[in-house]
Amino acid sequence: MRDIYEHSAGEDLIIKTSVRLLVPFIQLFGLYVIVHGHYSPGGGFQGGVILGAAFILLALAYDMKTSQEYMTIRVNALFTNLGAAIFIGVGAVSAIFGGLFLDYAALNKLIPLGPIEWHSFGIFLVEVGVGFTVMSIMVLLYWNLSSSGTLDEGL
Amino acid sequence: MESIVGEIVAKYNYWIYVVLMMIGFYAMIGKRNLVKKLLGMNIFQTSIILFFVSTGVKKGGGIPIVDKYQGLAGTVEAASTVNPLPHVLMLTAIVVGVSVTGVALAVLQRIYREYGTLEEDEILEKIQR
Amino acid sequence: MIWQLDLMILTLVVVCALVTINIKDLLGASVVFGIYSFLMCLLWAEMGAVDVAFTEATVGAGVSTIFFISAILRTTRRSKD
Amino acid sequence: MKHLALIATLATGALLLYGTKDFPAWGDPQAPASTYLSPHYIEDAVEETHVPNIVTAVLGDYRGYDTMFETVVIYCAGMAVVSVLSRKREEE
Repeated sequence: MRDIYEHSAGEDLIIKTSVRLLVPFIQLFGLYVIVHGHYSPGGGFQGGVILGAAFILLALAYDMKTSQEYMTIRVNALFTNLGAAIFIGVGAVSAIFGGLFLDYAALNKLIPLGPIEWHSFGIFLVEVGVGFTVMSIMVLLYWNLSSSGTLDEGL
Repeated sequence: MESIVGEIVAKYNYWIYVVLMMIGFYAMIGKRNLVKKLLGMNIFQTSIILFFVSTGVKKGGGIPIVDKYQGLAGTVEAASTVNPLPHVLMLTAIVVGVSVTGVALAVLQRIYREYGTLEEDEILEKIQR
Repeated sequence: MIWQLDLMILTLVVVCALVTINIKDLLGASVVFGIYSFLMCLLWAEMGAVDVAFTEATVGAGVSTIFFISAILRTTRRSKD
Repeated sequence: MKHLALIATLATGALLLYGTKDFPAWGDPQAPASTYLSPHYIEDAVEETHVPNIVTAVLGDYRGYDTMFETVVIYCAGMAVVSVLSRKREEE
């Protein structure tokens, strides 16, 4: 298993170099898709999946250890919980400040920007939360499926 | 004759969605391999999503991203923009579908670790024994 | 919404679905399913659903195919039907 | 088994093909799906949220519960995969 793996993948200089050059641009594009979702097609799901695909590409071209150097399992779990907590936290805070659950206009009492601007900004916060959760869950699914649960040695 | 041609032009894509759904449904119950069943489930799901998205189409309608100043002035016409509501619902359905696929593939790997095969009849034989 | 393009892509979609469920090799079936997803993405972009098309291009044609291939390489490529 | 599956599939397909008789024509602007709620979204979403992309506005604001529980579903899928598949290296 081990030597087939070492000869079959990860040893090609062209693939390694091009992936190393490509990954920052893919991550930048993912962040652009999340942030620019108000004005163009895109949003939390799509940007999160693109951000996750950058790590999956790293794990395919190098090996799983390399991708876990850039995003450890602990950081992955942190991002998963952070995304869900951002989403539910925004809803809960807007409920605490006098509105309904997920009624962003109530956040105007916290920072006065104007209720309609808070609608726009609340959608942005929620999309960031969705993006974090989707990114880390996609990476986690790929790690588990490609190593069949051991998380230490991939395809 | 005229009405039959009009009926065909107006409905032909609904018939093709039904054909796609039949392909997926047959793969789900007729094929013995579990990965084939999963691919059939994905085809089924995509045909349903395709049907929902196609209910929002309007002839000559633009994409659901409007000009901001036109929208603030309130001069956007509903007839010139496609219906955005099915898009929202199906966006959710696609992302839920990929997580369902992930869980199903995890269960398949667990079945393979337990029985050493992915064919339904061989698994049933091993369970009988 | 151009009906010639629509009819052509719909025909290709049905052909890809038939090939997906009839091919014996599971890895080949997954790759044809990726093509199916991408054609579906074209169909949605042509119907004006740009967000759904973007999601399908990233999720269906990208990540879902990778999940299928990684799970198949971990188990078996063999299929009896 | 295969014949039974084929018969069931053909029966379902015939029923659905019969059902398409009552659908509105494809691309009809006066279809029931396009006249009830969506004109409100198209005409008023930008004024109420300042977001030009109507799909994002409906996804994040009008139907926030839908998106929230969808995130919870993805979270649960990740947890389910870990708990179904996880094992230590030495077990093989």
